[in-house]
Amino acid sequence: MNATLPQTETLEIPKPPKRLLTYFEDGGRTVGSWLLTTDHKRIGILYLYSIVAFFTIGAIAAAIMRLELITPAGDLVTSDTYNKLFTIHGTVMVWFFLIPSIPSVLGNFVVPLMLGARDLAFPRLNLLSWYLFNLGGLLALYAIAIGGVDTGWTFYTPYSSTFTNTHVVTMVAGVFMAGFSSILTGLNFIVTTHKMRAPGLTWFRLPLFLWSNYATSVILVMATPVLAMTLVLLSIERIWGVGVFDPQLGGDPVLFQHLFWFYSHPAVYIMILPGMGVVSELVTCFARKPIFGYHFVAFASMAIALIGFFVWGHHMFTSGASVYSGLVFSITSYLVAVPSAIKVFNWTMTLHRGRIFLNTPMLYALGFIGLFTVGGLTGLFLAALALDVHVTDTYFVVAHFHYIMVGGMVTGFLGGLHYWWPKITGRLYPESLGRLAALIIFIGFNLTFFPQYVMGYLGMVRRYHAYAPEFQIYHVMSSAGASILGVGYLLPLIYLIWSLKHGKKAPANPWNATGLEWQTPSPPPKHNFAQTPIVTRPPYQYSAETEEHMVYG
Amino acid sequence: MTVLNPPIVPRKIYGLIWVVLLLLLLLNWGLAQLNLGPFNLVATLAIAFIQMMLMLLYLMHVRYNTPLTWVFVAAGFIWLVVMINLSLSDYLTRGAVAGRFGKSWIHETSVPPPVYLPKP
Amino acid sequence: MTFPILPEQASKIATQTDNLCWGLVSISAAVCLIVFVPMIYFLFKYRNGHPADRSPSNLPQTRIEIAWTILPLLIFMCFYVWGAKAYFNIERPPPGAMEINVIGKQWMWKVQHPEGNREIDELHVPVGRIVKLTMTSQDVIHDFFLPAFRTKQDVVPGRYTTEWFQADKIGTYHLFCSEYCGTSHSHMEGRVIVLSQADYQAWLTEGQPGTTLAESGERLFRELGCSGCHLGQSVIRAPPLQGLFGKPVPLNDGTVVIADEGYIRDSILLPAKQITGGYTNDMPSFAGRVSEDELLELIAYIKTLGSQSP
Amino acid sequence: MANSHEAVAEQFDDMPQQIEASTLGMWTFLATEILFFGALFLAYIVYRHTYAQAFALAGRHTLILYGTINTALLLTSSFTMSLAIHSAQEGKNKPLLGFLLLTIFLGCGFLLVKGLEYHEDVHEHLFPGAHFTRELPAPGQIFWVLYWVMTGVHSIHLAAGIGLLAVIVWMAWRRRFSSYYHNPVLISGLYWHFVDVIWVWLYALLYLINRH
Ligand code: HEA
Ligand code: HEA
Ligand code: HEC
Ligand code: CUA
Ligand SMILES: [Cu+2]
Repeated sequence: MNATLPQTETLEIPKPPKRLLTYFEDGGRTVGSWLLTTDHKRIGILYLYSIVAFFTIGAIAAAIMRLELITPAGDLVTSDTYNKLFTIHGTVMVWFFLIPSIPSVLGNFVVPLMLGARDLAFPRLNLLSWYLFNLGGLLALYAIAIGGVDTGWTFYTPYSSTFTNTHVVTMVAGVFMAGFSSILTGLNFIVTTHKMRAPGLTWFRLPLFLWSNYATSVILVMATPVLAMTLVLLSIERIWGVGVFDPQLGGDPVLFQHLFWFYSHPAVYIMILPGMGVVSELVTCFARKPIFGYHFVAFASMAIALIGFFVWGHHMFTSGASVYSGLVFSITSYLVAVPSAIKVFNWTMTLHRGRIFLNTPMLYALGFIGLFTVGGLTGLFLAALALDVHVTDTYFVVAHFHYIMVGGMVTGFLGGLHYWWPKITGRLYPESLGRLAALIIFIGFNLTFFPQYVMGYLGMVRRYHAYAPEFQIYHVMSSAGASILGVGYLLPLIYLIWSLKHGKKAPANPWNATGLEWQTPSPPPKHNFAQTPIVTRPPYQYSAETEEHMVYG
Repeated sequence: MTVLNPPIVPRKIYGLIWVVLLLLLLLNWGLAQLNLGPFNLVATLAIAFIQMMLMLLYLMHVRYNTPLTWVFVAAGFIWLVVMINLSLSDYLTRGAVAGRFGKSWIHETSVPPPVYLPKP
Repeated sequence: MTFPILPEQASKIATQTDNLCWGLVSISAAVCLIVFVPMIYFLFKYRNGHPADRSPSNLPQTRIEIAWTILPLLIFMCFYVWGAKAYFNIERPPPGAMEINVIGKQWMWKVQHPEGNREIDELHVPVGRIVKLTMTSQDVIHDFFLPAFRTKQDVVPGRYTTEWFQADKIGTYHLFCSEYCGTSHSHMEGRVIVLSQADYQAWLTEGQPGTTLAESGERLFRELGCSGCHLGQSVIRAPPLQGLFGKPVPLNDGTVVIADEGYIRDSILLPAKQITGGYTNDMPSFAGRVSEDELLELIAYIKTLGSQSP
Repeated sequence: MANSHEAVAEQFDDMPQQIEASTLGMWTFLATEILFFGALFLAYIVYRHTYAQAFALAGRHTLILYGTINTALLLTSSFTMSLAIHSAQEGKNKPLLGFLLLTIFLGCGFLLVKGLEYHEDVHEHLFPGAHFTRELPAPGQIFWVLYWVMTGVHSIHLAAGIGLLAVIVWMAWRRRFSSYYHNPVLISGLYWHFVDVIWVWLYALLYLINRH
């Protein structure tokens, strides 16, 4: 981290003409200088700390749940505790880990760099966004600490509004805050992408990560306010006992579901589009080839973001909503799958005639493609109306979304984190450990979640603390897988921290990649570039034909 | 027109818009007192819409603005329309099912939730 | 530990759903082959250090893109239609169903048979008969899930939803509550016991309480004072209820609705909502005065009112 | 020129970029606001569809006089806000200050009238809950829940607008604006007008429909 340490690396890197202070040094190293920073890179790091903390909490909840589910009887924890555990797990993982994971950590760090900008358009808003996020997180933790919430992450009324006596309002306030933070982050990205591109960086020269980040921001900005208002209505109903959803008072509980999913379905695309963007970067870089079908991949991101708003009713096929609206939402669900298909095919075709380096980030990218495809394909099962009737609210759904969110997005996040780690920290991570961890995660993941498809189809209902004995074998497999997966997640945590001190110093462009973020030293100076770069070429000008030198492999 | 010097809308136009807005308000209020059947609803919403458009186009300068602004303004409304329409695809067909097919056994009943508050 | 692979198929709908599932499994497997096999092949062939032809290929890019946009779309539409057709079979019971009422509450299922038999967390039905459930909830949303019949439906407070199945095989099957409903959600389970026709008759007569559902409803009809208005010579003009059920009713505001369970329910709890054409809003609300069980009894009674005078 | 150049924040290259960015930021924010209120509009539409009669009855209890006065106040405040913008564009600081203060004044007037109206609503047992009036059929209460939430959230927005304008007044007082640089005035104007647009709809939905 400290550039004044004796230089021990063996690699030869061209020295920048004049050494600029890195963003670690410029502005000071005090805690205050971090907590009051408006530097997007530092804020990205702050987010990294926050989401690692929240992931740990969510993961501990998952670990206890998996332990409990080893036996059919509910013996490890009480039913109420179990219900609180999956609520904590779902809420924390979705709003406090996965939604901010790639956009707020990696996006914050690399978006201005990729654009050739000095910072985001509204740096102070960016910092405010981080504070709101943490405030929301603290409220959520407070709700957990004073007894938890047992509604599930979906907060369905009338259970959440009238029947439960847990701390729904506190939790909901926390989610509301985090939502506010999301809106501000999305707004910042949208404006930055429109107005802060370096000279020559036209829309169709944008790296695909920026396209997907832009599409994500559109969702953040247009969907989150609806959730915010829905949560306000829920809280009012809970506090004053009068409301618009409670059947006892004349309301329709299904309306809550419409409003909730109007946000939460698009939100699942918040939880995949950034991962897709990262994978587009990784695949091109480690196949040393321009992406196959750049325009199609770029438009696919926008299409997913837009059509993603038309499909929310597929969570409500058996909710008592109209049969005819089921028809509408089923067909739109199939439509939204088309752009995902386009992406998968284009990534695969990019490998054709490439020069493939199987570095850690690439392993994660390949894992992403595989697991996302499986998760996405099972989404098609769920979108088929008749089949959804059978598998909705079973572990089939649980497996579906973990395949996409954990197998896809978390894998994508890890891939991106490894890829940009040298840029972020100025250090290289240990490559062979990296590859090992990627492999362990892949194996552990499949063992954890594939059995859930089968037991879901057999009729294993989700959110069940105790279950019928015939499902046990699958639960045992799943729990075994989770422990492997847990180890897989611990590894990067350890060696990445280790690399901060002991990792080799990273050159400016360890992967010989083409993005603007690699044209500045690692770690970058405070204002990113010594001079504003001028872009003259489309992205991904790799050539597979020439032998190349990369730090590893 | 440049960003630094957006068009200066003459005060006369602002004044005119203000007068029109107040007249529309008066009209809207007046119409609400009359019984025009279903036309009441149409009139009220139409007047509100016109008022909104006047404010958007002139007071908020959308009329003088770049296509990008138009897109952003339109987006909010388009999304709102999507949300309302697709939700109504549920609410409007819940009752229609029974009516159209003349069968009560189809899943949906025309039943919105009842109210349990005792009447006086 | 047992190692079940597929859930039991106990109805035609189950077969239908499984077929759809297998259809999707096959296409998914095909897609995985199409994507993963080339991918792995490329990974080997073009890995760094391995000699291969890496000159930029001149594939017809746009045509390829269009092909792999249109093709999946077509496949998707096939599954959409397949799923939707099957869905309508699941949602529409064929005519001639025997009707049973289900009331969900935290955390049990209460079942009312028309014959008056009541059970908790168990549902006895005869094999081969179409069974239609009319369901409501006393508190939160529940869901009546019958994996062996591949059907489920949310049970929503404040309204009736329906679900039907036709058991092919005698046996005992799982019943799960599959909408999260609080502490003992996972214990809100039960059994569906499919009996032969004869056994079912025996079971019915054995547990017969002496009054059928409609008879209980008739008693309530008198006790609550409904009969005062709706029978013959009352002061208040109220519509006669004979032959009402299932018929279209013209309302005051000009619309016509079908008098189904939901309509009658609303008429009792929320009389001001739909006022029968030609009448005034004189019926008091019985909200808070009748329980969900009693409502279903009243409805059962009103259903039995043919054209003859009660 | 040199003086206003200092106002360019370090992440921007020049003033046009900064102005475009902040204007676009405000429009994006307003788009989210539409959906924020949109959830309420959806609930309103759904329940008016379901409980047409009850909603018509309940709607007749809103106090149309207050509502109409308030609409007039807000429309006028939009006018004065526009005049403030005009003055800012022409670089006339005094009228700018005057119109801003007038706008704030009208906004406060709105809140005052709204307060009186709320007071009377409560007095007439139109606040949802245990003491809700018995004159209305039960779903009428949903109308009134929506009334309170819609107007309440709107009032909060208006109060925020007043705070925003107060900051602008302060900046104008410190002579921070010129005919060259006055973007904050324009942007807060956008917000102010938007809040008025929302009110125009609330007025139509809550006070006017089925009034006769
Ligand atoms: C990141 C998150 C994410 C993503 C991206 C998706 C993507 C999709 N989801 Fe998923 N979903 C969730 C997260 C996600 N989902 C969550 C969290 C839930 C449950 C919430 C809860 O209840 O708690 C859920 C639930 C859910 C349901 C409701 C289930 C139920 O409760 O009954 C449905 C139903 O239609 C569905 C469908 C889909 C579809 C069609 C896609 C599509 O977008 C997938 C598209 C991708 C592909 C299809 C794969 C690649 C395609 C090819 C390789 C093409 C070739 C294919 C052919 C030619 C066949 N999802
Ligand atoms: C968004 C992100 C996200 C992520 C990253 C995860 C990660 C994981 N989830 Fe999560 N999950 C959700 C989102 C997510 N989940 C949501 C939204 C729900 C629905 C909630 C609801 O119903 O309301 C859900 C529900 C859910 C259920 C269903 C509960 C139920 O319905 O009863 C299960 C059960 O297995 C589960 C398991 C896991 C596991 C094993 C992981 C693993 O990836 C976690 C890996 C980490 C560890 C395993 C911990 C660290 C390891 C150790 C400390 C070593 C020791 C471990 C063991 C001995 C097991 N999740
Ligand atoms: C005070 C008199 C009165 C009592 C008591 C009364 N009703 Fe009614 N009922 C009416 C009137 C008047 C109407 C027609 C107006 C309307 O639809 O609300 C009506 C309508 C109905 C309808 C709709 C009939 C149609 O043709 O559409 C049903 C069903 C019904 N009542 C059932 C009941 C039941 C069950 C009870 C007892 C729990 C009951 N009523 C008690 C006066 C009464
Ligand atoms: Cu009842 Cu779950
Ligand atoms: Cu979805």
